[in-house]
Amino acid sequence: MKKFINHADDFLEQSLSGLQSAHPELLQVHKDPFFVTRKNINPHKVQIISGGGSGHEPLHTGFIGHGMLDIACPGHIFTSPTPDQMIAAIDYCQPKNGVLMIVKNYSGDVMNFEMASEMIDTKNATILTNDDAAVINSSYTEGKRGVAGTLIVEKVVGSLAESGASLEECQQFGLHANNLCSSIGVALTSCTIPAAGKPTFDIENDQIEFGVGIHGEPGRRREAIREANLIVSDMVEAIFQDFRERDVKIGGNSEFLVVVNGFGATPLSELYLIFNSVTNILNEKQLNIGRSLVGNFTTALDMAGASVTLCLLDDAIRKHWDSSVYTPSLRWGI
Amino acid sequence: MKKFINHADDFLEQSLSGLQSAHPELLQVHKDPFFVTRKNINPHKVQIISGGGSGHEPLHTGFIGHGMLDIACPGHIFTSPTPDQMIAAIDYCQPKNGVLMIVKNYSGDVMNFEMASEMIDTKNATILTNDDAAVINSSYTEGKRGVAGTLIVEKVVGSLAESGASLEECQQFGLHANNLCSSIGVALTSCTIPAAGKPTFDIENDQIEFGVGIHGEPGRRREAIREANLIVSDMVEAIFQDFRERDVKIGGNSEFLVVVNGFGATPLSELYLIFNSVTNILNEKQLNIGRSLVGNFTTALDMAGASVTLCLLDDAIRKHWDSSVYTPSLRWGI
Amino acid sequence: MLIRMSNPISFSSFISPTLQAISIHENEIESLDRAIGDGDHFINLKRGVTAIQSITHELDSLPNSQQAKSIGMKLLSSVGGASGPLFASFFLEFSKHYNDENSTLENFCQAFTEGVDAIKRRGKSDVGEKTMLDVLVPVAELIKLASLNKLDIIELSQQVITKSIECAESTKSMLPTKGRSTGLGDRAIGHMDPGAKSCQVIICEICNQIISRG
Amino acid sequence: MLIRMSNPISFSSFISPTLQAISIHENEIESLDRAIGDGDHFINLKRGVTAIQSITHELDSLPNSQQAKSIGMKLLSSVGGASGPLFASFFLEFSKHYNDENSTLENFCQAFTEGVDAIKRRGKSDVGEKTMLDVLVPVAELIKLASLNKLDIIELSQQVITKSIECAESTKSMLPTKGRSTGLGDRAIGHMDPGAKSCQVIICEICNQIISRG
Ligand SMILES: Nc1ncnc2c1ncn2[C@@H]1O[C@H](COP(=O)(O)OP(=O)(O)O)[C@@H](O)[C@H]1O
Ligand SMILES: Nc1ncnc2c1ncn2[C@@H]1O[C@H](COP(=O)(O)OP(=O)(O)O)[C@@H](O)[C@H]1O
Ligand SMILES: [Mg+2]
Ligand SMILES: [Mg+2]
Ligand SMILES: [Mg+2]
Ligand SMILES: [Mg+2]
Repeated sequence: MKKFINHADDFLEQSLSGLQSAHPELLQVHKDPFFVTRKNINPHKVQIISGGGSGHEPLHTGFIGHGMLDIACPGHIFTSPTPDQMIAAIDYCQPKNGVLMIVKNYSGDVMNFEMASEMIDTKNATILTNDDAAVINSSYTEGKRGVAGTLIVEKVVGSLAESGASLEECQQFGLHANNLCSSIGVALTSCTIPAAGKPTFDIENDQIEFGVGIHGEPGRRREAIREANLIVSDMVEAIFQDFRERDVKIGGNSEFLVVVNGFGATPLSELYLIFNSVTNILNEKQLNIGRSLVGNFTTALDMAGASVTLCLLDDAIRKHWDSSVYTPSLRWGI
Repeated sequence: MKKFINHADDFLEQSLSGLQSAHPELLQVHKDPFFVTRKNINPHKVQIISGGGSGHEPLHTGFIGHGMLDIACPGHIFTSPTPDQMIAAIDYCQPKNGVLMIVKNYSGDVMNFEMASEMIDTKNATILTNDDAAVINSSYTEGKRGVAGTLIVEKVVGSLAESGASLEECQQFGLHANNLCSSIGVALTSCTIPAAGKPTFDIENDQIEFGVGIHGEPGRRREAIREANLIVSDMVEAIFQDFRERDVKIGGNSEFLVVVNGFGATPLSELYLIFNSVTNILNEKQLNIGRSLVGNFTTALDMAGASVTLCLLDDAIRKHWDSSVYTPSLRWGI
Repeated sequence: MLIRMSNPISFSSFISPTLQAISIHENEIESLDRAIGDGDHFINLKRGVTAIQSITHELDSLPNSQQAKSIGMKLLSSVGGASGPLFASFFLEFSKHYNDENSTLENFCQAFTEGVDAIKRRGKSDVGEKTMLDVLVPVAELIKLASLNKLDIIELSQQVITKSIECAESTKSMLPTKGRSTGLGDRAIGHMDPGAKSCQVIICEICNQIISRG
Repeated sequence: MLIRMSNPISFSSFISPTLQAISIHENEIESLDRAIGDGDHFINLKRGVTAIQSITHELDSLPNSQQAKSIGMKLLSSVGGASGPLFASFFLEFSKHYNDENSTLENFCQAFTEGVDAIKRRGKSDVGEKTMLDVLVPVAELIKLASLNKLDIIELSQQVITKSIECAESTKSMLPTKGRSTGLGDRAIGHMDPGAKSCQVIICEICNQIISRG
C-alpha cells in the first residue's frame, strides 16, 4: 500500500485539517468528536445533516455550503460515524426548525443516525437513500445501498431548504428525488483502506466487479472485462430494470440528469468516454439528457471504476438542481 | 491494463464526444483534425489557445470557457498535437486581435506549436510554461518542464484577455505569472498509456519517484516512501530552492496561491492531507496562503501521486485568479 | 461476562484479556470482513476495546451495572459502523437489568438476554441471518438453561465455549440477509460472519478467564 | 532513401518494408522510450508510417521530390510529439533540394544533409545530445564522403548499415540534453535513445532493400 499518509490513525484528522485550511470561508471543521459545519450557520433554516464513513470524498464534507449541506459527520474510513458526532454537531448549530438527516442505507449508518435521532431533543426526520440498483431488493436483503444518487438528493433538498421550506417538505422532496434515482457501479480494481494496508478484495487482471458497492463490497457478478460500450450498456440496462421494478415510469419525453461518477482512480478522460456511451444508449432509446455531471463525487478511496446514475427529471428537481450552490466540490451560480 | 475503453485507437475521439455531450452549452468539439473551441466564439478578444498531449485532463479541454481558454488542441495520449490542429482551430475562430499560445515546455509541444505559428497568417505570440522545479535548469537541459502551474497561467491570462487586453499585454502577464509559479510532483505508481498497455515505468512497492513529470518521466530520484509530512517538506523545499535560484523574492508578507494537484489515482482525502502539510510548513516559515485549489487538474492518466504548486501572489494575479470563470472543470462567480 | 454468583468479578478485569484475544485473531477477523464485508470489523472492534481499556481505572471504581453502561457509551462513541451501535445497545440494555446487589446467575442471564434482544431490535434482525446474533442468541439460551439447571460455572463456561465455536462455524453455510454482505448472496456461503467470529472470540476468552481463575 | 543514380527507385516502394521493419522492433523501441522518455515513440512512428502507407497510391504517381513533400506533410499531421515535426522538417527540407531531373548521389547527399540540418534547427540540437541526430549526422557525413569517393551503392549501403548501428549504440553512453529524457540525467546512461534506434532501424531496412534489389 502506498499512500500520502503519516499514520493510519491520524489520517482523518489531518485530511480534515487540510479541508479546513483550503476552505476557511466555507466551512468549519470541529474535532473530538469530528463534525464539519458551514462557516456561517443559519439556525432558522432546516439543518441538513449527512455523514457516513470517510473515503467517499468529496461526499459529504465537500458538499457543505450554501444550497447543499449544513453539517457532515465523517466517520473513520468506511465506518459509520458515531451518534455523539451527530449530537455534538446539532448541539453546535442549535437548529430552530428541525434537522433532516440524509443517510445512505447501510446498517451502520442507519443505526448510528437512528440512535442519534433518539438521543436528541430537536425535531428531526430522516431520508434513507438507496439508489444502488445492483443489489436487488427482496425479502433476503435489508434493502438497496445508497450510493452516488445521494449527492443529487443532497443538492436538491439543500436547495429547497435554502428557500425556507419546512422539515416535512424537505423530507418529502428528498424521498421523491431518491425514488427517481438509480445507480450502478463497476470496479476494475479494489480499494485499499489505509488502516488495513491491503486491498479489500482480489480481482484478476482481466476481470471486473459488476455492481460493486462504494466500499468495495461485492456486486452482482465477477466477469471478464469487455469493451466499455458493452459494460456501460449492461449498466444502463440494470438501471432501467430497477426503474421498471419500482414502477418509475419512463416515457418518450423523459429527461434525465446523468451522473458519471469516478470511484477515485479512474481518469476523467475515461469518465467522459463512459458518458459518451450513456449518451449514445439513451439517444437510441429516444430519451433525453437534460443535465449532467461527470467527475469524482462519490468515491471509494483509490478504487478504479465508475458508477452511472440516472435521475428522472421533473420541474422541481430540475429547478433545485440548477439553483446556485457553493461548496468545496460543487459550485455554480455563485 | 484495465480501462474503460473500446479500442485504443478511438479512445480520444470517444472521450471528446463525451466531453461535448456533457458540456454542450460551453464548448464545441471538432474532429479531423481534433480541436475544441468555445461554444460562443468572440473573435475580437485575444484568442487563448493551448494544447498538448491528452492524458492530463481536465487540462486543457476542461478549461475552455469564459475567463479561461478559447481553444484547446488535444494530441494523442502524451503526444503533442500536430500543427494542422492549431491551424484549423485558428482558422475556425478567425481571431481579429491575435492568438496567444500557452505551451508547456516540452520539445514536442514547442516544436509543433512553433511550426503552427510559422504557418499561420494571424498575429501570434507564445508563452512557454516551465514551472517544474524538478529538473534543474542548466546548460545540460533544454529548460524546465511545464506542469500544473500552466493552469494558473491559463486562468489569469484568460481573465486578462476577457477584459480586452492586447496580445502583448496578455503575453507579458502570462510570462510574469509563469515566473512566479513553481511546482514539484511525486509519483507513487506509474501510469499506463492505453495504446501501450503496460505501465510506463516500474516502481517497487516501497519506493516513490521524487520530481516525476506529468508523463511519468523520471524525476530527481527514486527513494523510499516516507511519512507524507516528510515527503511534502522535501517538495516545498525544492520549490523554494527553485525560487531562490531564479531570484523570485519571498519575504515575510509573501502570500501564495497553493495548488495541490492529484495525478489521477490519488484520493481527494490524501490531497487534503498534503494541503495540510503544506499549510503547516508555510505557517512555520510565516508565509501566507492567500488562495488555494485542491483536486485533480493536471493529471497523468491513472498515476497515483500529486504535485504541489506555489504561485507568489501579487495584486494583479490575485485579481485575475479571483475573477469569474466558467469552464467544465473550473467554475466560480458564474 | 459470566460471573461467579457469590463474589462477582469486576467486568473491567476482562478488558485487557479481551483486547489480547481479539488481537490474536486480527488476521482472521479482518479477512472475514474483507471477504464478505468492507474489511473494517477488526479495526472497529479494536478501536472500541482500546477506548474501553483507556478508562479501565474509572471503571474499576464502579459497580458492574455502571461499568456496563460506561462500556456501552464508550462503544457507542468509538466503534461506529454496524457493530458499534449493536454492541453498545447490548451493554446499555444489560446495565439496566443487571442487579449489583443480587448478582445471581439468573439475574446475569436475564440481563444478557435483554442485551441480546436490544441487538435484535436495533438491527431488526434475528438468528439465521448470518450475524453476531447467531452466536449471541444460542449462548443466551444455553446460559438460561444452565441457570435453571443450576449448572456449575466452570462446567457452564466449558459448554459456552463449545457452543459459541459451533455457532460461529454454523454461520459459514448461512445466506446473509443483514449487513453489508447481503449483496453477495450465494457468494457469501462458505465464509464465517466476522461479527459472529469476534463475539465467539470474546466469549471464549471470558470463559477461559473464568475457568483459569477457578 | 539511398537511390541508384541511373534509375531512381520510387521512395514509395520503401514504405511497406519500413512499416514492417519498425513493427519487428516494436518492443525494443517502445521500451527504450518507456525507460528514458514517455513510452510513445513507437506508437507515434507507427501512426506516421501507417498514414504514409495509406497514401502510397497517390505517392506512386509523384516524382520523388513531391513524394518527400507529401510524406513530410503527412508526418507533420499524424505523428505529433517531438519526433513528428523533426521527421517532417527533414522531408520538407529534403524535398526542396532533391532534384528529380538530376538524381545523382551528390544531389541525394546534399538533400539529405539539408534535411538533417533542418532537424538541427527545429530541435535546436546537434550531435552528442542523445537524439536521432546521433545517427542521422554521421550517416549524412558517411554518404557525403562516399559521394566524393564515388563508392558503389551496394558497398555504401553496407557501410551505412554498420555505421548507423554503431551510432545508435553510441547513444547509450551519452547524457541526454534534449527531449524528455533530460530530467533523467545520469540515469539515462546505459539506455539507447529511442529516436536514434528508430532512425537506425529505418535506415538499415532501406539499405537492405537496396542491397537485395541489387
Ligand atoms: N442488522 C444487523 N443485526 C445484527 N448484526 C449485524 C447487523 N448488521 C451487521 N451486523 C454484524 O456486524 C458485523 C459487521 O460489523 P462491522 O464490520 O464493524 O460494521 P460494518 O458492517 O458497518 O462495516 C457483521 O459481521 C454482523 O455480525
Ligand atoms: N530537440 C531534439 N532534437 C533532436 N531530436 C530530438 C529532440 N527532442 C527529441 N528528439 C528525438 O525524438 C525522440 C522522441 O520522440 P517521441 O517519443 O516520438 O516524442 P516525445 O518525446 O514528444 O514523446 C527522442 O528519442 C529523440 O531522438
Ligand atoms: Mg464499515
Ligand atoms: Mg510523447
Ligand atoms: Mg465491516
Ligand atoms: Mg516519447
